[in-house]
Amino acid sequence: MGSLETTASAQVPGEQLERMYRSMLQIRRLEEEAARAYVQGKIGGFLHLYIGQEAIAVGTEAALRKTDWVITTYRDHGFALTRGTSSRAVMAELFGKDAGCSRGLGGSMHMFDAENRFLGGHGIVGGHCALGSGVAFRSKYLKTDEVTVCFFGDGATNIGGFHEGLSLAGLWKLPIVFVCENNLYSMGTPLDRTLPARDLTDKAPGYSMARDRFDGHDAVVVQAHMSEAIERARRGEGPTLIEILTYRFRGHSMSDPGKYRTSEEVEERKAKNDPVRVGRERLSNAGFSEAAIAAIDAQVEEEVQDALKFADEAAPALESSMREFVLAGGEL
Amino acid sequence: MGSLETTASAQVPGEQLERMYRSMLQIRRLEEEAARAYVQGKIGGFLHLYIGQEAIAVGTEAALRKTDWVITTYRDHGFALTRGTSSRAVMAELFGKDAGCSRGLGGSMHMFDAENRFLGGHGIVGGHCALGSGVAFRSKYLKTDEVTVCFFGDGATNIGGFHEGLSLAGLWKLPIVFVCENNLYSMGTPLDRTLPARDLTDKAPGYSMARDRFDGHDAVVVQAHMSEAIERARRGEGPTLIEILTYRFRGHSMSDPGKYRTSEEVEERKAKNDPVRVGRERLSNAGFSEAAIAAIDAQVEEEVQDALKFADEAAPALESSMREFVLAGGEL
Amino acid sequence: MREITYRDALKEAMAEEMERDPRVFVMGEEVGYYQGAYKVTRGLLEQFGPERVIDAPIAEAGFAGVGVGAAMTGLRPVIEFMTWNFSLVAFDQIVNNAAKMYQMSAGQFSVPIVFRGPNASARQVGSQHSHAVEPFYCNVPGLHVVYPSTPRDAKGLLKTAIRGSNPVVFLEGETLYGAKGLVPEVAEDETIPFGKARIAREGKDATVVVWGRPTPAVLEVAEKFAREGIELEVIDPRTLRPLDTDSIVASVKKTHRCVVVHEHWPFGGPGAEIVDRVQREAFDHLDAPVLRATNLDVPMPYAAGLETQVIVGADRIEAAIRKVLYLG
Amino acid sequence: MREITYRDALKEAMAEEMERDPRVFVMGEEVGYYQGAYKVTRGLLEQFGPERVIDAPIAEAGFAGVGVGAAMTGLRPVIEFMTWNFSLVAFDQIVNNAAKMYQMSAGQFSVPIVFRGPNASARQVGSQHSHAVEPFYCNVPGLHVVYPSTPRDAKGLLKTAIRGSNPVVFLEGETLYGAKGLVPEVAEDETIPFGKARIAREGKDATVVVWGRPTPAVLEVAEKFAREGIELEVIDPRTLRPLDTDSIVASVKKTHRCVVVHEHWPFGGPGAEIVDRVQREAFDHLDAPVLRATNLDVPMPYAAGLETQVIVGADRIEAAIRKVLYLG
Ligand SMILES: Cc1ncc(C[n+]2csc(CCOP(=O)(O)OP(=O)(O)O)c2C)c(N)n1
Ligand SMILES: Cc1ncc(C[n+]2csc(CCOP(=O)(O)OP(=O)(O)O)c2C)c(N)n1
Ligand SMILES: [Mg+2]
Ligand SMILES: [Mg+2]
Repeated sequence: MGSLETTASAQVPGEQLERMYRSMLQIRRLEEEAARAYVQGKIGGFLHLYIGQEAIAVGTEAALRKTDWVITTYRDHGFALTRGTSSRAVMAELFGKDAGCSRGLGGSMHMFDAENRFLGGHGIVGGHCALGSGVAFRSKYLKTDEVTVCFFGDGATNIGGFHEGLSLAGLWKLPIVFVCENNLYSMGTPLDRTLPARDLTDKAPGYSMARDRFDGHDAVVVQAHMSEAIERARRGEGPTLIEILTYRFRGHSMSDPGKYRTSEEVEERKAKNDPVRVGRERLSNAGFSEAAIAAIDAQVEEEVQDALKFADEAAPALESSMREFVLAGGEL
Repeated sequence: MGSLETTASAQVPGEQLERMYRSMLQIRRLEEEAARAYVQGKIGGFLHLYIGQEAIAVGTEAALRKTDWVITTYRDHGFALTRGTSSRAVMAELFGKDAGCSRGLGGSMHMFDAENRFLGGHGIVGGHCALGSGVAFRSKYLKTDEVTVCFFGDGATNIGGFHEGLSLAGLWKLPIVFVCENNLYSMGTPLDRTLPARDLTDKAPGYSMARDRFDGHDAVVVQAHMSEAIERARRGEGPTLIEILTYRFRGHSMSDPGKYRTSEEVEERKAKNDPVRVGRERLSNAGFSEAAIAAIDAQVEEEVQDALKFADEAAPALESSMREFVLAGGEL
Repeated sequence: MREITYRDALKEAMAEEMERDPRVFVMGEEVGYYQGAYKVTRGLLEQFGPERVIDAPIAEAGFAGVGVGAAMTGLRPVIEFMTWNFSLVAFDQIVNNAAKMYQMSAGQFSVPIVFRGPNASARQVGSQHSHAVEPFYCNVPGLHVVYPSTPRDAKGLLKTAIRGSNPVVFLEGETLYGAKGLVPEVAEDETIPFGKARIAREGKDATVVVWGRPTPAVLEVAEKFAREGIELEVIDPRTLRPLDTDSIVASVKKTHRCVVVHEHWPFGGPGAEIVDRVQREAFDHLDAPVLRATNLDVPMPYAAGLETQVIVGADRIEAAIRKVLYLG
Repeated sequence: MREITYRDALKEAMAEEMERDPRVFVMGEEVGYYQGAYKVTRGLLEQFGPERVIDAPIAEAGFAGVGVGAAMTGLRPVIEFMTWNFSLVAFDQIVNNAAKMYQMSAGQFSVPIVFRGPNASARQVGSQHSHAVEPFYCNVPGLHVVYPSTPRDAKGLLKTAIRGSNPVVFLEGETLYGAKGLVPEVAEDETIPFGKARIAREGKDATVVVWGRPTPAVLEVAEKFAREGIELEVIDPRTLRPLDTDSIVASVKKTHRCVVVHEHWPFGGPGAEIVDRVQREAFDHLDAPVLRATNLDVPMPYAAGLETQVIVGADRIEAAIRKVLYLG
C-alpha cells in the first residue's frame, strides 16, 4: 500500500491537487455554515455532517467519469457537491426551498441530482445497496461501460439490505464498487460492539469479491485506490468491497451530543487526519504559494456565502411539487 | 477430516448404530408413505421430502442433548422425528388432524413440538435464522448450557434473514450452530447460479465464526463433526457455520417435476450416497446379522403403517383450535 | 377474441411488452429455466434469452431493490415474487424506495416497475404462505395496486402496468391461473386503464363490490339470487389504487345497498376503504349499512376443512347480501 | 398522582416491569450506553446492566427475530425500534413470526414480546422517516396494536403489554415524548386494559375518535367548539387492535355524528375500519356520514411549510366537524 501512495502522489498534477483541495474546502465550509443555520432554525430535521470524511467523496470523484453513478446514505452533502450539484442547490435544499436539488422535498438526507448521475441520499440503512446493484445491472444490461459506486457506513454491515445488495452484485459480477466509510461509530456505538469481524473486508470472499482497505484522509490516496477498483469494475471483472478508515469530526447528526467519545479522541483525529489540512499541505508541497492558496480559500468562501444568501432568500418549496410528484404522469 | 471419520466409526457402539439406522429408516419410510398419501389426496399443500438427507438430522440428534434446541425450514419431518415426535403425530399433522403435532394447523411445513424442544418448521427462507439466535440468546441469558442448532438450505444464504441471524450470533458469541444442508439445488436452481462464493463457509470469517464443511451421507460422520461444533458452543466459545454436502432424492416438493436435473444424476447419487444404505452397511460391518436388521426393518414398517392408519382415522383439526390459538389468554 | 387462461394472458402481456420495448425485462426466482413456479413465465426464456429473463437467488429485498435501481435509471423491470407472501421481506424496498423515489427526488427519478405474483391463499399452504397483501400496499401513496379477476383484465392491466411510469403492485389469483376467458387478439394490443371499474353484472337490487379470487363465487351467488328474482350489480374495481369510487357510488345510488367481498383480513384495507367512501358519498341513498363478507380474522390453518371455513365463500357472501336486503 | 412526561412514563413502565420480572429485557439500537435515541430508556442500563439492556447493531429483522425466538422460549423481550419506520425491514418477522407462531404451533409457542418506538412524523425528517404504520399492523390477527396519547396511558398500557402473553405493536408519539400529565404513584402499579377506550372529553353534539399525536389538537378544537356552545365527545381508543367498538358506537348513538381523526395515510387502516364499524352498528342513528380528517395522501415532504400542510391539524379537524354538524 505504501508504494501505491507514493506512486499516486508523484503522478498527481497541480491542477488536480487544487481541484481536490477546493472541493474539500467547499464541503467543509458549506457544512460549517449549514450547522450554524441549523442552530438558527433555518434548517430542520436531521442534519448529518460529512466533516472529517471529505477526502473520500473528493478522491472518489477524481477516479470517476461523469457518466458513472454514485449513491450513498443520508450523509450525502459531500457527494452531491463532488458530483456537481451547486453549492446554491445544496444549501437551498437544506433550507427547504424550491431551488434546492430536490426542490425542498428531500432535505438533507435525500439530495438527488439526475443530471449529474447522483442517485441520492437514502435514509434506510442498507436499503440503497440493492439500488446501487440495480443501477450497475442497468449498465451491464445496456452494455455501457459505466460504473456505480455505492457508499455506506460501518453500521450498515449487519443489515440484510447490505448483504443482499452485495450478494447479487457478486453473483452477477456487476460493475459496482461498494465502499464502507468506516468512521468507527454508528451513531453512539463504537465498531467493536457492532461488527463481529475484525476486518470488514473479511466479508469479501463470501461474496466472491475483490477487496481493499486503506486510510482515507488523503484524497490523493483515495483516488489511487478507488481508480483501481473502478477500473476493475469497468473491465467487467466484477465488484470490489472496500473499507476506508475515516473519522467524523462532528456528532452523528446535529442532535447528537457525542458523549460516547472523548473530546481528546476527536481532537487527536482532527490534528492527525484532517483531509482539508492534508489537501492544503499537498498544495504547498507541490509549490503553491500561500497567496495562491489564500485565493482559493477566498473563492470558496465567496461561493459558500453566496449559497447561504441565495438559500435564505429563495422561494419556499411548492405545494404543487409535493402533490404533482407523487405519481409520474402519462399512464392512466 | 479422514481421521475424524475413522475415529468416529471406531468408537460408535452397536446400539447407537442401530438407533441411527432405525431413525433414518423411519424417516425414509414415513415419507415414502406420505408421498403416496399425497398422491391420494389425503395430504395437501406443499410437501417437501427429506429423503436422501436423513443422515444429517439423525447424526445431529446423536450429538445433542434433549435439553438442546433444533429449528429448521419447511423441510422438517426428519427433525420432528429425530427430536422425538411420534410417527403418529407427524403423519396426523400431514393429514390435517387434531392429533397432529401442530393439531392440523401447521401442516407439513410447520411442525412443532415444544416438549421435545423442536422449534419448527418455518416457511420463509432465512426468517428462522434470527429465531434460532434468539433461542440461543435465551440460553445465554438464563445461563444454561443449552445449545441451539439451526438448519437451512443452500438457497438461504443470499437472504437478509440468514445474514442478520448469523451476524448477531457471531457478535454476541451465542451458543448456536448454523448448518447449511447443501443439497445443490434451491428448487430448480443449481448452486452455481445462486451462490457467489465457491465454498459457503467462506462466509464464516465475515461473521467471526468457526467453520466446518463435510459430506453428510453417513450419520456417524455427521455426529462426529456436529459434536465438535455443538460442544464448542456449549463451552461458550461461540457459533460455528457448517456446510454439509448432501442431496435430495426427490423433487423440491411434491409439485416439482424435477426437470432441472437428469435422472442419471439422481440415480448416481442414490447409488453412491444413500444414508439409509450406508447405515445398514455400518450395522452389517458391526456384526448385526441379516435377520437382526430385518427385524428392525419390520418394526419400522409396523410403526409407519400404524401411523398411517392412525392418521387416516383420526379426528379432523378443530375449528376451536384455529380460533382459540390466535391469541394466548390472560392479558386482557 | 379467443379463449385463453389467466396464466397465459399474463404471459402474453409480458411477451408482447418485451417485444415492444427492449428495456423491459423479467426477474425473479425460477422465472427462467424452471419456467416459473406457477408457469406464468413459461416460454419467455426461450423467446428472450437469459439476459432479459433472469433467475434470481432467494433475496427478495435484493432483487426488488435491483429492480428499483434499474427502473430509476431507465429500464422497465417486471419483478416476479414467487408469491406475494415473500414480498414481506422486501416491504421496505417497495414502500420506502419504489413508492417514494419520484416525489423524494422531486420528479428526477421515476420508478417504472411492476412487482407481480400470486396473492392470497392457494390451497392448504398454511399460515405463512396465504397472505392477501392488499391492505399493506393500498395504504401507500406512490403505488398503484392492481388485482385482475379475468384473463382479459389480467392481460390488459398488465400491459398498462408495464407501459406506465410508476411502481405497480400487481396481484394475481393463484387459484385463478387456470381460469379461462375471452381475450382480444394479439393484434388488438388492448390495454385497460387503471382506475376504471368493470361492471361484471348489471342489476338494480344491491351492489356487490369484489375483486380477485372471490369474484367467480360472487357471480355464482348472483345467479342464484337471479333465480329468486333479485338482481345484483357486481362491480370489480380491477385496480384498488386508484379506486374507481365514482362507478361504485353511482351503482349504490341506483341499488341503495352495498356489500363488499374480499379475501383479505377484515381489519382495514380496501374493504374498509370502500365502505368508507360509499357511506360518505352515497349516505342519503343507503337503505342499509354497507356490509362486508371477508376471510375470517385468523392466520390461515393448514387443514383443508378449516381453510375452507376461513376463506370467504358462497355462504358468507349470500348471508351478507340477504342481510343488506333485509331478507333475514 | 404526579406530573411526569410521556417519555418518563414509558421508562417507568419498563423499569418497574424489569424489577418485577427477571425475564424482561430491553433490546434495540442505542438503548443502553447512549440512553436511547429519544432518551426513553434513560437510566435503564445503569439500573439493570448490559445483560438486560442490550445495544443491538443495525439489524432490525435480526433483533426482532432474536426477540421472537427468546419470547418463544420463555423470555419477555421489549424490542425498541429507533423509530417504527425501521420496522419495515423487520416486517416479515413481526407479521409472519411474532403474530402467527402461537396459532401455527397450536398453542405450543406463545410470543410475549413488545415492539415499541416512536411512530409517524417527527419534525422535518422527510419521506422515509415519517411513517404512521398502524394500517400495516392493525390488519394482522395475532397482534395487539397500542397507541397511547397521554403519559398515564403510556405507562399503564406498556405495563399491560409487557405482562401479556402476546406480541404487541406499541406505537409512541415522537412529538408527545415531552408532554406532561398526571400519572399514579409507582406503588399503585396501575395497568390499563387493552380494548377499553378512554373518553377524553364528554359531549353530546358529535363524537370525535382520535389517537396518538393529533389528540391534543382535537381537544383544543373541542374547546373552541365549546365556546360556540357545541359539545364534542372525544374518544381515544388507546388500543387499535383490539378496538373498543362498543364505546365508540355507544357515543355515536348519543351524538348521531362522528369524525375520525388520524395521522396515517387515508387509504384503509384503522381510520377506515372505525368508519366501517360505526356505519354498520349505528346506521340508524347517524344524522350525517362519518367523516375523517387525516394526513394528506402524499409521501412526507421535508420543507417545514409543506409538512405542516400534510400533517392533520386544527384546520382540517375543525372543517370535518363542521361538516358532520352541517355547519357549512
Ligand atoms: C434500517 C435503519 N435502522 C436504523 C436507522 C437509524 N440510523 C440512522 S444512521 C444510523 C447509524 C449509522 O451508522 P453508520 O452506518 O456507521 O453510518 P455513519 O452515520 O457513521 O455515516 C442509525 C442507527 C436507519 N436510518 N435505518
Ligand atoms: C423468502 C422466501 N422466498 C421464496 C420462498 C419459496 N421457496 C421455498 S423453498 C425455496 C428453495 C429453497 O432452497 P434451499 O434453501 O436450497 O432449501 P432446500 O429446499 O433445498 O432444502 C424457495 C425459493 C420462500 N419460502 N421464502
Ligand atoms: Mg459509522
Ligand atoms: Mg437446497
